[in-house]
Amino acid sequence: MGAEVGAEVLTPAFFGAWIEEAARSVRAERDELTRLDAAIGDADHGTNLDRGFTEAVRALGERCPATPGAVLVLVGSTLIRKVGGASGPLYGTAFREAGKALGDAPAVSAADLAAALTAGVAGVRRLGSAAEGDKTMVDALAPAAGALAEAVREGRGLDDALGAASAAAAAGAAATIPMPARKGRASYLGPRSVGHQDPGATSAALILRALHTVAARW
Amino acid sequence: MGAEVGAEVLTPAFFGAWIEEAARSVRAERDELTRLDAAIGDADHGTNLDRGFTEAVRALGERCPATPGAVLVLVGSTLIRKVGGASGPLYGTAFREAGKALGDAPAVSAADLAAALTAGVAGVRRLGSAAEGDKTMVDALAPAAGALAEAVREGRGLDDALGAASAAAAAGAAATIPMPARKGRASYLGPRSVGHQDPGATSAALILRALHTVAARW
Amino acid sequence: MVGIVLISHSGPLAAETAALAAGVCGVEVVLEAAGGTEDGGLGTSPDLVAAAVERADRGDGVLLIPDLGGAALTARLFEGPGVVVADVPFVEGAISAAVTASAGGSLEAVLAAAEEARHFRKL
Amino acid sequence: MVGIVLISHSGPLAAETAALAAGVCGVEVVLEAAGGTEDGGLGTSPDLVAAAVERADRGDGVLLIPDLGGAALTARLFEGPGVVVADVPFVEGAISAAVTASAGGSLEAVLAAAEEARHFRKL
Ligand SMILES: Nc1ncnc2c1ncn2[C@@H]1O[C@H](COP(=O)(O)OP(=O)(O)O)[C@@H](O)[C@H]1O
Ligand SMILES: Nc1ncnc2c1ncn2[C@@H]1O[C@H](COP(=O)(O)OP(=O)(O)O)[C@@H](O)[C@H]1O
Ligand SMILES: [Mg+2]
Ligand SMILES: [Mg+2]
Ligand SMILES: [Mg+2]
Ligand SMILES: [Mg+2]
Repeated sequence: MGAEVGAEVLTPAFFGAWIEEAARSVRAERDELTRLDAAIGDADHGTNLDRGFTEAVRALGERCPATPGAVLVLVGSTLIRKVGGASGPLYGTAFREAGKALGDAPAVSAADLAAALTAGVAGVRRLGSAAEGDKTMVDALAPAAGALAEAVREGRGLDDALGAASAAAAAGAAATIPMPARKGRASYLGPRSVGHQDPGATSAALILRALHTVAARW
Repeated sequence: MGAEVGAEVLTPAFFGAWIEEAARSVRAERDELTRLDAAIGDADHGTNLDRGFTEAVRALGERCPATPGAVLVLVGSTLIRKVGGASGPLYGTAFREAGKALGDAPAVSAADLAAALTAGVAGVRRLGSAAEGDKTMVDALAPAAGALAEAVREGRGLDDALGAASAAAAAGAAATIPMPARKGRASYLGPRSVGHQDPGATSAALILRALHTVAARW
Repeated sequence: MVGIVLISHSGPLAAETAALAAGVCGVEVVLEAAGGTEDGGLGTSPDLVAAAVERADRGDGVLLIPDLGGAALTARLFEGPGVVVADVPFVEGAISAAVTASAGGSLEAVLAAAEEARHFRKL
Repeated sequence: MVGIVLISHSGPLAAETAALAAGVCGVEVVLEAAGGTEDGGLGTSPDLVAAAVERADRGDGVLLIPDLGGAALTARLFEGPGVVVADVPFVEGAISAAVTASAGGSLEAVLAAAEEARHFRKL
């Protein structure tokens, strides 16, 4: 059942645990992400994100930010500097905007998290000018943010709400398979990008799944 | 007074002497040509042409072509391969087209030379799509070809006719000073190219002057 | 003078394009290359871009020219007052921007020149 | 497969652009670089271009992409049946042409793709 969506139970440690879990799952799926990127990109998405999340975990360990917002801003800044590919500025912006949306609170609620995820997705859209259907990470992030916001509105528990968000992200990632890419490197390939799942949408689903995994044991 | 314009007195040796004289005068003016190219280009026109004409003289010495046409074709091919800048394909095409216009005759007349120069200029225009007034070598070559053709039509002597061609080339080169460049590297500079004499027009005038020099003592 | 930063996935591509554009320009121009990742791999590094923007900033604005979409995203992180991203052909835009910058053009003029490079004919 | 020859005043510029375009393509593509003079200086060498055209010719045509006007003139010397010069943005045209060539496009299609690169947006 987990915590109520209004309760401010999400501490910096929760967000730190999320990033650690995301790093673990990116590491585990690194070769698969790179394989997807080999099909319609330059075969570096797995290595890019593995490097970025490893550095993010290290940075959190060194600096131990005192608020959830500061955790996410530090993660975002680290991803921007370390990823090296298009996904660096994009995920970096997502985490930074989400962190800024959380403000200075020492702990936040699921509702705050929903608002932060929405802000993060808005940042990605603004930076990359991708819309849903363009075969990018937005196709996983936007439905996840929508599902989380809806679950929170319905007053569902944290575990349940993040389960819905994770499921929406996974479905969104799968839905990129038949799309022709309209943004990023894959867009140069035009119709040849059809039939492959977008690497960024796939990693976005992983990161949302990590959030749910951590919430389920919180 | 020199030979009549209809007389076929221009042998391969005459054309070889022309190229040697052109090479000498390009060598003498190398730094000046490069200085002009420094102002509105990349400061290599003198070195480019010096290298090209030196190689052309060497090639003629090695292969001794048997007709005026073959001399000019060999000079053109050598310039194309050795000059390295835009002027290589352009002068190379000029000499090759002029050589082809001369055909297989063992010696040619001033009238033939006039037709050959006209063919050469047409080749330059075709390749570079520059018109008169674009601040290129065409601004020297076209009036020179025109003046030579006219002198030949008027039945003037070889020395006289080539003097007119050389003077027209020099005047054409000087006339490039106030022009803004519309072709070649200098065209990137737009209005900043105004006030400088075009290096290619300048070298074209040198090459025509060399032709007159050689004719005067023929 | 407006500064120009070339942001490429490849270190040598940024550096050679800067050299080519400087060569066409002839006179002095502020052209900085930020290519590749910090360890010399393919990709873009915001830290290298930040350093290049700092070197290129002479007080009259900085134009960022990216090669691909990924470099464009990195470039956009630096957008702000006096720092503008040009979505233009990489080599041709760099040449055109450099010529206008070296002639003392404003940031708007340099951006416009870079945009015009889209329609410049080589033949 | 249509072959592509990148003709630049700079050896590394041609080589890095070829590598970048091949990277975007992913799959096999015939991309040859002909940059600089024979002694490695700035300029273009018809002999290097001739060799590159020969390497790039697999029987389906060759597209030549020059960086500047001087390279375009050198390129035009090789025009003929099955050999076409593209007056397009150097890096963006190379990528676009490479993608279409690697997908088995005809010479006309590869040229058209290179031309479209003029209007491709990075942002
Ligand atoms: N403009 C964009 N908007 C949203 N997402 C994008 C955009 N460009 C690229 N992406 C995402 O980034 C992913 C590729 O990331 P990555 O491989 O790390 O970068 P790169 O393509 O620079 O090598 C794509 O699969 C896509 O989801
Ligand atoms: N398209 C063109 N048509 C006619 N002449 C041209 C053209 N482009 C360049 N030129 C001539 O070439 C000269 C420059 O030659 P050079 O310096 O040897 O080549 P580059 O500009 O490649 O360094 C110019 O001064 C101009 O006269
Ligand atoms: Mg990638
Ligand atoms: Mg990459
Ligand atoms: Mg020059
Ligand atoms: Mg040159």
